[in-house]
Amino acid sequence: MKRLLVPLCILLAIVVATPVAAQRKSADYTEIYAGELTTINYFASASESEQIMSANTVDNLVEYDRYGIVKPSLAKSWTTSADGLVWTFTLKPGIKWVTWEGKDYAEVVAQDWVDSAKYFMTKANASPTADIIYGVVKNGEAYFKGTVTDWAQVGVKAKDKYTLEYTLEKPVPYFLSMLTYVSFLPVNGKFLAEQGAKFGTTNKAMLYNGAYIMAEFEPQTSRLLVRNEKYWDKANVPINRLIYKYNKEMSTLGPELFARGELSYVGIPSSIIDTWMKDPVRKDLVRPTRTSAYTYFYALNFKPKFPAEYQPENWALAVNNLSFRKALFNALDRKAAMLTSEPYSPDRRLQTTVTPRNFISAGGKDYVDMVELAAISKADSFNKTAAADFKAKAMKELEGKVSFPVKIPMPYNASSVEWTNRAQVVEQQLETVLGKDFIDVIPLSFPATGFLGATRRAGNYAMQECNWGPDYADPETYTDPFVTGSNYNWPELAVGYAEANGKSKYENMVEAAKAVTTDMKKRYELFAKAEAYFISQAFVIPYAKGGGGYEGSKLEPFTCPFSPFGMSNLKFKGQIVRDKAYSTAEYTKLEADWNAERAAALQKTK
Amino acid sequence: MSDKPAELLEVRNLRVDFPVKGGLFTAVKGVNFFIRKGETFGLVGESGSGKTTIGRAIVRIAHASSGEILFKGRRINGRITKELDSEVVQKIQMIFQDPMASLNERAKVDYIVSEGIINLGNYKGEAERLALVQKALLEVGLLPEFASRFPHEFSGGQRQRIGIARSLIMEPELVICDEPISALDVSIRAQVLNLMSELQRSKGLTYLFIAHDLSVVRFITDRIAVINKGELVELAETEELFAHPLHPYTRALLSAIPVPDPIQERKKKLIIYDPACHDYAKDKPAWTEISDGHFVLANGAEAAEYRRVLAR
Amino acid sequence: MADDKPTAASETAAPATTVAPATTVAPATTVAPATTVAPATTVAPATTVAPATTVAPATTVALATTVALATTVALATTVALDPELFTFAEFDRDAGERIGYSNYSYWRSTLRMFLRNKAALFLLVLLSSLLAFTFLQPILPNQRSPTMINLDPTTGHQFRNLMPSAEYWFGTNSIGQDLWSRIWTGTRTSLLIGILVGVVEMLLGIAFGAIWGYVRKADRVFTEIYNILNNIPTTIVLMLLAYIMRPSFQTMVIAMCAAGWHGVARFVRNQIVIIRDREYNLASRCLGTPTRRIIMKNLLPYLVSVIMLQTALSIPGTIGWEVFLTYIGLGLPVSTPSLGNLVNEGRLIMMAPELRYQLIFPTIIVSIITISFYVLGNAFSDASDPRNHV
Amino acid sequence: MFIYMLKRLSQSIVTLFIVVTTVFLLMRLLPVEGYLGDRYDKLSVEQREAMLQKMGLLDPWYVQVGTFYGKLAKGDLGTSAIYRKDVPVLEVIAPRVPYSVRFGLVAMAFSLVAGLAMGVHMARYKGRFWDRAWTGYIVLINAVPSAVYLLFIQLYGTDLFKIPLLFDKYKFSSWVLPTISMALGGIAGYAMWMRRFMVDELNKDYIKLARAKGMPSSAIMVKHVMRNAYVPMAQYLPAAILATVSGSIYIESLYSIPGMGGLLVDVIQRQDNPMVQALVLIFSSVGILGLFLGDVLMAVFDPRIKFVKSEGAR
Repeated sequence: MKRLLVPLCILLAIVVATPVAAQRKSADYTEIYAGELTTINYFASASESEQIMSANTVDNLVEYDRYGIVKPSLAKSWTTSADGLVWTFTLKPGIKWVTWEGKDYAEVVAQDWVDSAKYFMTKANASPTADIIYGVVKNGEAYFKGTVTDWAQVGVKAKDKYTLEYTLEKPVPYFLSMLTYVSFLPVNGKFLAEQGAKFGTTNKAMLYNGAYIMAEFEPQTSRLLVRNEKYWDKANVPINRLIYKYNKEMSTLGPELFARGELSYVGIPSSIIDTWMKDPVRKDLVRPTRTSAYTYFYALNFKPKFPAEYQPENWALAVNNLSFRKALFNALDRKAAMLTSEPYSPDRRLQTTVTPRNFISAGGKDYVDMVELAAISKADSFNKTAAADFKAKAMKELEGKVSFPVKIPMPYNASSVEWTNRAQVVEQQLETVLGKDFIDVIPLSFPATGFLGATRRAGNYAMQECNWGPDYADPETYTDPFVTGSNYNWPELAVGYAEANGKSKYENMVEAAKAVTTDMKKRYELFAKAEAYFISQAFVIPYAKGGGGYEGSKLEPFTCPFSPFGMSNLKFKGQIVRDKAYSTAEYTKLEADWNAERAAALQKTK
Repeated sequence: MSDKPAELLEVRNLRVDFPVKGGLFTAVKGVNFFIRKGETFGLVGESGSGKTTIGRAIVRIAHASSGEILFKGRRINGRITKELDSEVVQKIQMIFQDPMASLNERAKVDYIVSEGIINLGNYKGEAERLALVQKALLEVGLLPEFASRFPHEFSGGQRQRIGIARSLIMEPELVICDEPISALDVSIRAQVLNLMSELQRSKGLTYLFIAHDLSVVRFITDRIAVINKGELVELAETEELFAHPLHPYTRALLSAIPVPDPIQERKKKLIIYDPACHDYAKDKPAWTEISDGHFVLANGAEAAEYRRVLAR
Repeated sequence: MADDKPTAASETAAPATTVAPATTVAPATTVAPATTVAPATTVAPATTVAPATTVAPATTVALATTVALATTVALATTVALDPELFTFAEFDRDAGERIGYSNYSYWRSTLRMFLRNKAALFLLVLLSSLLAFTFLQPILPNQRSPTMINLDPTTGHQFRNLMPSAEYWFGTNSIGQDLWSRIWTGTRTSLLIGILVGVVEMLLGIAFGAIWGYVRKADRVFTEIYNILNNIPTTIVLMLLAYIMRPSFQTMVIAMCAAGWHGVARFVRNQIVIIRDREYNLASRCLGTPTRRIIMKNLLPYLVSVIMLQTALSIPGTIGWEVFLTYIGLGLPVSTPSLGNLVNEGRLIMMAPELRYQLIFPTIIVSIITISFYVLGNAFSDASDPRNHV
Repeated sequence: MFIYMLKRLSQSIVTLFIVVTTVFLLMRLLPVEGYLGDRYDKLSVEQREAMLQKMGLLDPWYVQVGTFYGKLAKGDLGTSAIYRKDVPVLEVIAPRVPYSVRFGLVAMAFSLVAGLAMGVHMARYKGRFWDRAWTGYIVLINAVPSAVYLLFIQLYGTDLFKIPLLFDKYKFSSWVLPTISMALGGIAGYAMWMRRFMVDELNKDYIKLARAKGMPSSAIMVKHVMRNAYVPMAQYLPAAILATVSGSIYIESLYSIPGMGGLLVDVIQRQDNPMVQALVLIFSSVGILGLFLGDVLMAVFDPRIKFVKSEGAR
């Protein structure tokens, strides 16, 4: 009897632990892709398309749920020291590293994070994401630069087999969110040493502890991910196989393949969306794509370095006049510009703030609804009369100093059709509102090769569409492009904003916000104040968020782990593939449900 | 020898090599002869024997690898002065084998004929040039107004005459005639030959007449050299050569001449030249003068034998 | 009489009447063509050709025909039977030479041969009107700017993807620009690129190819340089140039010339090698003609036809290249309409049947241009070969 | 002959050396940020330095060239830097070659047979219906941008024959359309060339003589005309065959064929130096080898060449 009891108990425990819905049924997932992975080695990957493999094959200490709330993954629990500097994680025991054939290799232990951290922080390994980890861990940067050579002094330690301790350089309130990024993935040190330079170059040169195992990897042909049968959270992985087929003409052939039923997912280029929307059958195959937390804005350059023929001094004088900036700010019709990439519902990508909505919240309030930022985020700044007023004001104030029309060189990347179109639209739109007697927008085409180096980074523009993506869950991440040391638009050089300490008013506001590390609400409000001030002074013209567009998809939306950054939303965990595509109507309803549920879930955490 | 005219051209140990894939091909292997002023010197051999190459070496379109070519006693191959160069360009002219190929189809006769004097620039004004062209054309029996036409409007014979006019206008002393009639219709060969000998008489020209056929040269040449595989095998005055061919190769060539009598022709015994008849294993052959002005390529034994034959 | 140099073919026939009697006795030894036409008196019954004395025989310049005509005229213009006609003619060699008289002009014959080719003529007219129209179009009334974005007055937003209509003859593109004017502007751009590139490549190609082909000592060096240039991937050169100079019309022209001239040079060189050892060149060398003049006078005139053909082909070739460059992302910026980026833009929406008008119009223009240049090039190449003039 | 071949071979190697070195240096003229990718703005100065160091881009150029040739001498072409990070270059390239070669060879054989047949057919019916019909085909193929008609063939072809849109190496049916697509241009080219050659040749006197002798025209074609066609063919064939390794950029992209088409363009755009170097090395060797083999074959096949040489007509 006793002998029976133990297994019975275990069985019972499993049944209880598994959600009642048990495993939902799902078809296999098939997708075609145009750009081959350059690597599946997470020490070397820098782009989302590469990290999508790591996200699904290797788990982190923590992960996000479908509402964007942090929950344990490989860590069972964690504690923080009172000063916020020491984070101690207790690991789940019995998690296994498996090989590409699904065979056990070793157990996942605390040392795996130490080995990984050491690899990242070794300069010779030239990892493009090393800064994320060495920037926060104690002595990390010093070790990377070689000023500290003793690894023992770096703040990553395995206290015992299942206890991992991070010591930080200074308090980082958003440290947990960083842990979902590739830079904090574990690695089996022995395996890494064995593989050497070959680590992550093929599916066989990798170990897996995540939801999927990469069973096949034939570059520029196909790759196949199968469910990891030893995965700790297997019950939440309904899709059995992820099948990727390579096709370089994806944008042309993909929609056709999807319509023929050969794919589970495809992006629908904006150029043919009209056709699909008009087709009675295909209309129901299309749904909007989720937006991302990338932010797009038109930067006004305070350090113009463009050729003399475009009169950089003239621009410098004009851009330092608030009325001139405001005239541009109020004259830009975001919607007209957005029609070049999102012809059907341009509004859902538009934004009037730099930080997008749904990025972060505190006390149940979204960041963009806090303090002064709320007014900005709710109203469209496009206003012809205001623009005309500011134009008149600017012309009066600048009379005799600036020669009108002010030449505004606006570079764009010629290899992007949408961007090229947008440049033409924006030129015409601004010139129509403000008049050619005031401004002369000059779109300049540059090749994709060295585009940013030739334009923005060199200061070779007056006004340019720029973008920025967040690195961690804190509004601070969106201030990075605008503070001293960055190479976006050098707002610190704007005349008349310096305060007593020599720094600009905006930078002092940001510093003040950064100093608050415990009261998140207070911290976010201070950042919101700073951002509102920055926008109200028209240093940049916020434009849109990333993502969006349309897709054909049989993947159930809003069920994957959600977070506006890191790798969580690249995971297939929790999703199902059904046998028909989701229509826009279904999507819209699910989106509304999700927003409501999320609000409730966020409320609950506070 | 003293009563004979002076030597106009002398060729000494001329050797011409061509680069071919995998090395050098020697087209002319050490050839010696001279041409007297005013005579017609025949150079006869099969195709591929190097006769054309000798002609081209003299006008310097083929590069002499070694040896000397002397014109009026001055060396004209290798590096020479500019003055000598332009003198040689003027004094030595060439008439080509194929009248269809030797005229520039895209130029008018006027240009073709006056090309040489344009290069030399030895005339005053356009009028004089035209006059010279017209004179040259008249001399070869062509109408002066032909100057404004293109070569493809002419027949083979006319074209060859244009070619001759092109040489004549330079007032040359030596003309290399590279099989000038072999590409012509039989009916007009005589016409061209007559024209050439007429011109020789009136202008005191010297000809080096290259041919592959002994029968033609018999009637126009004063002396004949026979060439085989880049080497001269025999050289003699025309009648002497026909009367006493010594070298087996010459005899073979002579035997190949058709006789205009069918019965004779049928009886005629063809001699086939076989290089194996020479025994050059020990005694190398040399260019030997067997009798006055009659040279043969022979080794000691052969030379003795030839002398005996001649004496008989 | 013979001293005259009549200029038109019509006039040549007239003096021929006096010389005519000689034709019948043309000695067999003289002009070969004349001998063959000697019995051409049989052609004479075609007496209706008589008016040809006044009308230029537009279609023929050939030697033989002129001879035939001369004969014809001789017989036709004789009204009464003159017993003198039935006496034996004297053999007169000069006269025999003289009947071979023609007034041949190379370029006029070329033109005439060319005009005889009806298909080529049609395409020439088509192409010229196309060319003329691309330049005329902007100054016609009611034309829109090719880059202006047309807005819907009711919504204030772009007229996207409008089908061809009375208002927008070729429809609009995805941002509401008028395709009619874009296509003509694009045709102008592309033709200009094509012609510029074709001509520059040809000039460079001829200059280098001629030296390469004719000057033996240069052959080694040039071949080596060619092998090197030919093996450096064009993409690298184009990318570097685009990076240094930004994508633009000039960049495109320079890049294409940089990528293509050595091919033309090799082509010219091969042609020259074929003809450089012909006897007439040896003759020129014997006469001491300097190399430069041999190339100019002896070699290049022979290449006129192939060079023209090659240039004609390189123009549509350049447009094809432009399409390809746009495909790999090195083309002109979309703000400069060209056939290349119109086709490429159209290609992206090929999957949408009702938007295919955006692809079909530029494709048709590209095809017309290609076919025209191809046929014209061939026709001209045939016409410019004097062997075809007879 | 042997010495000649050796000489030519050594000359080819010098050419190859110059080409590879030039390409090596040209690639380094491209902006360095291209090597660092999208993350550039987020990288610290040290990281940029470390990454460039790893790619060996921080040394002076002559050191880089030296390192490259030093490794090459040991048979090491290096590892891909961007395209497939850290994977040995040859491992990236090798699996692709067979696809391109297989498609290329089959397409070439097909276009040769079909093109020559078409050319002969045209020459035979010169000026008549078939001549015009095929000319129409040739003109169309040359006139319509291939980017356009290839896609149409794929879309409607797969629909018509009910075969998969993309290439699947296990299904024979999926080999057919890409092969035909690849051959279309070649057919037009060979047909045009063959027609012109035949027409020229048919106008020659010896053919007229053969006809006058009463030789059947099929025999004339086979014995005289065709035989003369071999010689120039022999010269171009090796280069054409070897060129198949480079693959077809459009068609391979459209059908997802994992061949070499576009690989070079790809790696140039992504500034993957070791890959560019290796590919240039391969393609140039192949190109130069093609020329070399062409010359050798020409010398072997063409009796006239030897004849001309011994005549000394140069």
